[in-house]
Amino acid sequence: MISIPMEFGLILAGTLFVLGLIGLMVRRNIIFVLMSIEIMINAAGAAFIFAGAKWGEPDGQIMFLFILAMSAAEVAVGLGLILQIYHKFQTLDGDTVSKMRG
Amino acid sequence: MILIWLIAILMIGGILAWISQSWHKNAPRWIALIAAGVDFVLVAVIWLQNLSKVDLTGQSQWLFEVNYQWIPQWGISFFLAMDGLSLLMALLTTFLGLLSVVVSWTEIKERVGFFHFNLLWILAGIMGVFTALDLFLFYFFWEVMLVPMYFLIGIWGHENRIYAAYKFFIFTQASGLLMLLSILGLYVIHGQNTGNYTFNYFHLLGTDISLFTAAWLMLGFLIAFIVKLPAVPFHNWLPDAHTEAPTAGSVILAGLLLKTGAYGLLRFVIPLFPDISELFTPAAMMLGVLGILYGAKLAYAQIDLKRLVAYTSVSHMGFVILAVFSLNELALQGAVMQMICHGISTGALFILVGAMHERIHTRNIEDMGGMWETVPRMGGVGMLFAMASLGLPGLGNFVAEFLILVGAYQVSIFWTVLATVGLIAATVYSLRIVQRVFHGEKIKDWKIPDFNVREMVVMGSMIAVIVWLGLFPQSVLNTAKHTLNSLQQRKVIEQTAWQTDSQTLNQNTSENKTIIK
Amino acid sequence: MLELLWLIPALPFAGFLILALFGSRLSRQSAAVIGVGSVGLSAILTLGIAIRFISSPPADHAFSQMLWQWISVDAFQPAITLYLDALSLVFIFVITFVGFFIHLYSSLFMYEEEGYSRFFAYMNLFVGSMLTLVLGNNLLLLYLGWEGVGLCSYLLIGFWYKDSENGYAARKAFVVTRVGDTAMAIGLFLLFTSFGTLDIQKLLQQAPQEWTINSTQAVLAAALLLGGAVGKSAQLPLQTWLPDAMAGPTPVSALIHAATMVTAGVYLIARTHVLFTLAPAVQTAVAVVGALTLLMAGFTALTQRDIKRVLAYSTISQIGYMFLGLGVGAWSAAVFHFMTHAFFKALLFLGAGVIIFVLHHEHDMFKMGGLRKKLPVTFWTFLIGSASLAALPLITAGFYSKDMILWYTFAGEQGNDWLWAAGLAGAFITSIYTFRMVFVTFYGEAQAEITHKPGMQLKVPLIVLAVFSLIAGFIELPHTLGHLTLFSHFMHSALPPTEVLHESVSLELLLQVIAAIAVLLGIYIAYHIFIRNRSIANNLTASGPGALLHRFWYSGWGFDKVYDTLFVNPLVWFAKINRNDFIDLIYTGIAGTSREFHRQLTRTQTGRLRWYATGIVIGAIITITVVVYL
Amino acid sequence: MTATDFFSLMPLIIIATAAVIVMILIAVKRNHSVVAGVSLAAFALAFLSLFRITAVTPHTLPPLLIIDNYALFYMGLIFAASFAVTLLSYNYLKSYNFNLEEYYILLLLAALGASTLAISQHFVSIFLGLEILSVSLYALIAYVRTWERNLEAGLKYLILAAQSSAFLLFGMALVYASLGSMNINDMAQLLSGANLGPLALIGFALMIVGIGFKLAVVPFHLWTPDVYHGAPAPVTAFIATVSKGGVFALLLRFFVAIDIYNYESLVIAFSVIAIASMIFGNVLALLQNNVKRILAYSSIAHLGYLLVAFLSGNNLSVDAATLYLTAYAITIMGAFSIVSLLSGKEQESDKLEDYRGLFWRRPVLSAVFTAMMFSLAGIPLTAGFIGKYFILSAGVHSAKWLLVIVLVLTSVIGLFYYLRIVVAMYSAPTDDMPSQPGISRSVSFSGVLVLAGLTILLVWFGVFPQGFISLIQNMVSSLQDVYLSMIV
Repeated sequence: MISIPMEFGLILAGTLFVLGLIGLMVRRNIIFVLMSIEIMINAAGAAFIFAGAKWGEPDGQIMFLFILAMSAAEVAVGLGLILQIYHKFQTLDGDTVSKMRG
Repeated sequence: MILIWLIAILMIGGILAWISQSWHKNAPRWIALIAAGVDFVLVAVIWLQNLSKVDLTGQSQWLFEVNYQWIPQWGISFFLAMDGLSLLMALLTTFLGLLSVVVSWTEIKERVGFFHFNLLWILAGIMGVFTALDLFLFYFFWEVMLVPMYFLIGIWGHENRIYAAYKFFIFTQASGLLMLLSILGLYVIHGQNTGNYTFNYFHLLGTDISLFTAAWLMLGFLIAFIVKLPAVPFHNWLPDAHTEAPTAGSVILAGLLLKTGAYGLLRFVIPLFPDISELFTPAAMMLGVLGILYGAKLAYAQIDLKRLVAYTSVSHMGFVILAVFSLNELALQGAVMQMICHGISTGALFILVGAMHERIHTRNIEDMGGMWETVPRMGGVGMLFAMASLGLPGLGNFVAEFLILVGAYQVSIFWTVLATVGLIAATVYSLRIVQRVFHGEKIKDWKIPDFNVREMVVMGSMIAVIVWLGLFPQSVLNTAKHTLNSLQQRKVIEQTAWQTDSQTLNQNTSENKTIIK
Repeated sequence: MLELLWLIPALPFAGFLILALFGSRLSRQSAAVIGVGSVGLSAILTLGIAIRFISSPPADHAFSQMLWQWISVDAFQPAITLYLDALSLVFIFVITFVGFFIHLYSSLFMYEEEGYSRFFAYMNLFVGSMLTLVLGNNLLLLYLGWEGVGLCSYLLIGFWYKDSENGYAARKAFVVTRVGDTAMAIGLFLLFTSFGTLDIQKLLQQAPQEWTINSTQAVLAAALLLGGAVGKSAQLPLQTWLPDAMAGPTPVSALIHAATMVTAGVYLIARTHVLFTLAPAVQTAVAVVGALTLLMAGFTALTQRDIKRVLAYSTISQIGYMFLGLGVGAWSAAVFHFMTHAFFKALLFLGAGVIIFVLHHEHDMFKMGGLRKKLPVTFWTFLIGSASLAALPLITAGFYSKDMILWYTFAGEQGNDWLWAAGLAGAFITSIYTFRMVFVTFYGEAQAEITHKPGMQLKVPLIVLAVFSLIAGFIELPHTLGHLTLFSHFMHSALPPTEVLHESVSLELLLQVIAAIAVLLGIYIAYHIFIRNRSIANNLTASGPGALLHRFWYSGWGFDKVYDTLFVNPLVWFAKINRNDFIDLIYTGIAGTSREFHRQLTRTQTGRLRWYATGIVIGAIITITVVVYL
Repeated sequence: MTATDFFSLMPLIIIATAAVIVMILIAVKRNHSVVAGVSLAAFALAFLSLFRITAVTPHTLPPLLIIDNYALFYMGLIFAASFAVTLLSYNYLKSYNFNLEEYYILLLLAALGASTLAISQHFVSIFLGLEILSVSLYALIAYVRTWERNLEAGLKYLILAAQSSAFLLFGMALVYASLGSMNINDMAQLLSGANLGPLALIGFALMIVGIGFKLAVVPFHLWTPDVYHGAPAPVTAFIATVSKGGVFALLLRFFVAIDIYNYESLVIAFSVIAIASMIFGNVLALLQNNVKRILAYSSIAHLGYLLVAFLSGNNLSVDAATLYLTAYAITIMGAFSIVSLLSGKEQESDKLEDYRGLFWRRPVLSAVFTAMMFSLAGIPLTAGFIGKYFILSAGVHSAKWLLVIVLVLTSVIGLFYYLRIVVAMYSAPTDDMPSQPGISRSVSFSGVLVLAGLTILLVWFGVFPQGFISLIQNMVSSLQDVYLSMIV
C-alpha cells in the first residue's frame, strides 16, 4: 500500500474547509449555508482521520464517528429551525432574517 | 471602637431615615438630624478632651485605633485610626453634615427618606476616608462616598443634573481606579520586598521603591487626589457638579469631598513617596498657582452665581496644593487651615446661594441686584463670606492663606508671588458677588423673606466659626501639629537615611503607635 | 492707665458688634449714642493715656501689651500685641479725636439716611481697625488693621449701594489698594523669611545687623512695603481710586479718605523707617513718588469742578508732601504734616459736607457760589482750613508742617534741590486751587438756594477742627520763629532725627520767604482769576492747547484710561470669551470621540448572518497571522 | 468502571437521569410545575452531591475525564446558575400556552454539556460537551417560536456556532496531527515547553477561534448582541453564565495545562483579543438603548477582563479569573433576572425606555438592579468590585501594565453605560409614559427567591469576601500545581 503523506491529506481537508467557508460567506439560502457548514465539519473530520492515520491510532476515526453523530443532530435541529423560519418569514434568504442590528 | 461608632451611627441613621419615610414625612429629617448631631457631639467631645493631649511631644500622633482582620488572604484589614488631622477633618465633616441636614429641611420636598439616606452615607464614607489607614479600606471608602453623592446630584439636582452627575462620577471613578492601580503596585512591591503582603499604611510607609517606579505610583495617587481637589486641568467636573447639586450636596462637595483630596495628599502621597514628592514640588506649585489664577478668572466670568462660587473653590484649593508640596510646617498648617476654612466659607456661600435660589428660583446673577434692602441679613452674611473668600484678615481664610504663602515663599519665591496675585483676583470675584447681587439698582421689587431663624442659626454658627478661626486659630493648629510634624520628620528621616534598612523604619513606626481601644 | 490701652480699639469694635447685631432694632438716637459714644470714650481714654505717657514715659518710651497669642507655628509667632510709642500715640490721638468729631458730625449729617445704624457700624469698625493698624506691634496685626480699614473704606464708599456707580467706585478702591497690599504681603513674606519674625521692633533691630545698606534683600523689602504704602495712600501710580472714592458720604471722605486711612502708608513707612534707611534707593523713590504725586495731583485739582474731587486731589497731593518728607528722612516732619493735614483736611471735607448737605447733594462748585453770607460759620472755618491747606504763613498749622518738610528737603542730608523745587511748585499750585475753591464756592453770585441750616452737631466739629488747624502748628516752630521743638523732640523717641547738612538760620529764612511768596502769589492769582475776572479761566481752557491740557488734567492725567486699556479690558475680555472654560473642550472632545467611535463600531453590527460569518473568518485569519508570525 | 468512577460522575448522572425522567413525565402528562420542580430538584441534588464527591477528588477517568476540585467548583457554579435559570424560566414561561415542558429537557442537557466541559481532559469529551451544550442552546434560544426575534437569534447562533465548532474541530485535528495525542495531560507532557511547529500553532489558533466564539470575545463577538437580544431573557442569562462558565473552565484548564505562558505568540494573540474585547465591548455598549444588548456588549468587555486575569499567568490568575467569573455570574444573573421578571408574554422589557422612572414605582427591584449595575461597574460593596480588584491585583503582580491600564480606562467607559441604566431608573417618572404591563406585574415567589439570593450573595461577597476567597483557593488553586507538577 502506498502511503499518502499526511500533509496531502491535510491540504485536501483544508481545501474542503475553505470551500465550505466560502459557501457560508456567499450563499444566502439558509439550506445551502447549512450544507456548507456540513462540508466544513466533515473536512475537520477528514483531517482527524488523516492525523489518526499518521500516528497509526484509531482515535482519529473514533473522533470522526462522534463528529458524524453530532453533525447529524445539528442538522436535525437546524432543519427544524429552518422550517419554523420559513413559516414565519416566508423566505429562506438569510439576509432578510436580520431584524436585529446595531 | 469609637471610630466604628462614628461611621456606624451615620450608616444606621441613613437606613433608618430611609425606612422612616413611611412613618411620617418629617421623620427622616429628624433622624438624620439626630444621627449627624450625635456624631458631631461625639467628635467635639473627643476634640475637647484631646486639646491638651495632642500637643505633647513624644506622645504618639494617634489617638485611637481599631484594627480587625478583614480579608486576611490579601492582607487587608479593617484598620481605622485617628490623629489630629483626622480629628479636625472629622470635626469638619460632622459640623457641615449637621448643617447640611438643617439646610435641606425645606429645600428637599420629595423622596425625603432616600435623600437623607444618601446624605448620611456620604458622610459615613467621608468619615471612613478620613480615618482609614488600610489602603484598600481607604479606597473602599473613597468609592463608597461617591455613589450616594452621585444620587444626590442626579436625583435632587437642578436642570442639568444628569450631565453633572455623570461627569462627577466618571472623573472621580477614573482617577480613583488609577489610584487603585498605584495602591496595588505599592502592595505588590512591598510584598515582593518583604514577603509581607499587606495594605497596612504603617507597613507600606517605608517601602523601598526605585525612583522611577515610585514616580509612576505616585502619579496614580496624585491624579486621584488632584482630580478631587481639584487642580486645573482636572477641575471640569467641579463647576457642573457643584452647580447642579442641591444645596446640601454643594456644601458637602465643596466642604468635604474636595478635602478628601487634600487629605489624601497629606496622608498618603507625601509620606509614601517623600523623595518623588520633593522632586515634584516645582510642578505641583505650578499646578497650584495655575489653579489659583485660572479658577479665579473663571469665577469672575460666570453669571450663574452657584457656578461662580464653585470656581472659587478651584482657586482656593490651588493654595492647598501649593502648601502641601512646600512641605514645611507653616505651609502644611496653612493647608489644614485652608481645608477647614474653605469648607466653612464656601459652604456658607453655597447655602446662601441655595437660599436665594429657593426664594427667587434663579441663580443667574443678572436677574439679581439691589437685594440688600429687602434681605439685609442675607446681604450681611453674603458680604462676610465674600470677605472670607477674598482672605480678609480676622477671618479664618486669611490665617490659612497667609501661612501657606509664608511657607511657600521659603520654597519658591516665584510661584508664591504669582499665588499672591491670586489674592487680587479673589478680591475681584468676591466683590462681584456682593456688587451684583446685593448692591446696585433694584432690578425688581423683591418680595422675598429674609433668612429665618433656622437659617440664621446655620449662618450664625458658621460666622462664629470662621471668625473664631480667624482670631483664635491656635487650638486648631495645635491639634494638627503633631501629625504635620511627623510628616516632616519622616521627610528628614527619609532624606538622611535613604535606603537604609526599611525594616527598621517599619518597626519604628509600628512601635510609635500606642493602642487605645 | 496704660493697661487700659486695649480698650481704645476694643471700644469701637464693641460698638460695631452691637450695631451690627442689633442695629436694625435700635432707634436712631441709640445707634448714634453707641456709634459716637464708643469713639468718644476711646478719645477720652486716649487723652488719659497720652497724658500719662508724656508725663511719665514708660521705659524705652514704649509700652506694649500682649492680649493673646494669635498664631504659633514653628517660628511664626505673631501675637495680638499692642504697642504704644510716640508715633502710634500721635496716630491714635488723631484717629480718635478727629474720628470722634466726625462721628459727632455724622450723627446729624446722616440722620435722614437709610441704614443709619449700618453707617455707624461701619464707621466704628473702621476706627477700630485703624487703631489696630497703628497699635499693632507686628506686621501681621498691622496687616489685619490695614485690610480692615480697606474693607471699611469699601463698605463706606459703597454706602449708598443703590447707585451702582458707587459700588463700582468702592470696588475700584478695594481692588487698587489690594494691588498694593499684595506687594506688601510679599514684603511680609520676605521679612519673615529673612528674620523669622514679623515683630516690628525686632525687625528694626535685626535688619541693620544682618543686612548691609543697599543689599538686594533690603531694597526688595523696602520696595514691597512701599508698594503697599503707595496703594493705601493713593500715591503714583495707584492714586486713581481716591477721587472716585468721593462717592461715599462726606464724613467718610473726611475720616477715611483724608484724615486717617490714606495716611496709613505714611505710618507704615515711618514705622519701618529702618528698612528704608537700609535701602537709600527706595527711600529716594519714596521722595520722588511724593514729589511727582504732589505735582500731578495739584495740577489735576486745578481743573476739577466737583468740590470733593478737588479735596480728594489735594489730599493726594498733601500725602505726596508727607512721602516727600519721608523720602528725605524727615520722619517727624512727615508725621507732623500728617497731623495738621488731618485737622485741616477733615475740616475742609466737613465744611464741604455742610455745603453739599444744605444744597441737596450739589457737588459742583460752579453751581454753588455766594455762600459766604448764608453760611458764616462754615465760611470762616472753611477759610481757615483752606488757609492751612495753602500753608498761609505764620498763622496756620499747615504752614509750619509744610515748611518743615520743605526745609528738610532742601537742607536735609538726603535732600535735593529738585525735590525742593517740586515741593515749592506744589505749594504754589496748592494755594491756587485751594483759593479757587474758596472763591468759587463762597464768593460771586449765589447759584442755589439753601433749604435748611446746619445744626450744632455740624458746627461744633467745624469750629473745633478750625481751632486745631490754626494752633496745632505752634507746637513745632522753626529756628527762625522761636525754635520750639516739642513735637519733633517727642517723636525722637520713636523716629530718628533728621540730619541737616547746612544748618543756617538765614538760609532757612530765605527759603521760608520764598515759600511764603509763592503761596501769597498763588492766592493772588486765584483771586485775580476767580473773583476779578472769570473770563481768564474760560479763555485759558478754551484755547487749543489749553483745552487739551485742561482735559488731560481733568481726567487725572489719563491714568484710568491707561489702566483700563492695559489691564482691565484685556482681562475682562479674556474672562468673557473663556466663560465656558476651554479646558472643558478636551473632555467634551474625549466624549465626542468615544461617541463617534461607538457609532463607527456599531456599523459593524449589521445583523446579517453572512457578514457575521465573514467576521469570524477575518478573526480567524488575524489570529492565525498573529500566532504564526509573531 | 469502578464504583468510585460512578460515584464521581454522580452529578452528571443525576442531571442526565432527570432529563430522561422529564421526558417520561411529558409522555405521561404535561404539567409545567412538576417538570420544573423535577429540574430544580435535579440541579439541587447535583449541586449537593458535589460536596460528597470532594472526598474522592482528584479522580481521573482515563482518558476522557478528570474530576478534581477545580471541576467541582465550576460544576457547582453551573448547577447553581442553572437552578436560578430554571426558577426564572418557570416564571417567564408560565404565561405562554404552548408546550413548555421540553424546555426543561433542553436546559438539563445544556447544563450537562457545560459540566462535561468542566471535567473534560480530552478532545473527544470536549467536543461532546461543547456540542451537547450548543445543540441544546439552539433549541432553547429559538424556543418561543411565536417571537420572530427568537427564531432569528436561534438561526444566527446555530449557523455561527456550527461554524465555530468546525474551526475548533479543525484546530483539534491539526493539533492532534502535530502532537499525536488528544489528551490534555499527554499533550502537556509532550510539549513541556518545547517549541510548537507551524501546524500546531495553526491548530491552536483555530481552537482559539472556536473557544473565542463561545466566549464572545473580539473579533468573534458579532453574534452576541443579536443572540442576547433575541433569546428569551432566562436563556440569555443561561448563555451568559452557564455556557460561558463551562467554556471558560475548559479554556483555563487546557491552556494552563499546556502552560501557554511559554508560548509568546499565543499570549500575544490572547492579549490582543483581551484588549480588543475590553475596548470594543465597552465602546459598543456606550449608547445602546436596549438593556439586553448593553449587557451583551458588556459581556464582551467582561470576558476581556477575565482574559486579563488569565494572561497574568501567576499563581493568582486562576483564582482571580474564577472569582471574577463567579461574581460576574451572580451579577449578570441578577440583571437578567430582573429583565426576565419584568418581561412576559406581552412584551420583552428590554428597552432603556422601559426602565425610566422604575425606581419610583418598583424601588426594591430597582435597588437590586442598581446594585447589579454597580457590581458590573466594579464599585465597592459589591462582588464585582472584589472581582475586579482581584484581576487588577493579578495583573499588577505580573506587571501586565498595558492590560491593566486598558482595563481601568475601559471600565471608565463602562461606567457610563451602566450609569445610563441607573439614570433611567432614577429619573422622575412622567405621566405621559405608556403603561407597561410587565413593569407593574408583581414578582412571584420564585422571582423573589432568586433576586434575594443573588443580592445577598452580591453584597456578602462584596463586603466579606474572605470565606469565598478561601473556598476558591481551596478548590481551584490546585489546577496550576497539578499540571505544573505533572510537567516536571
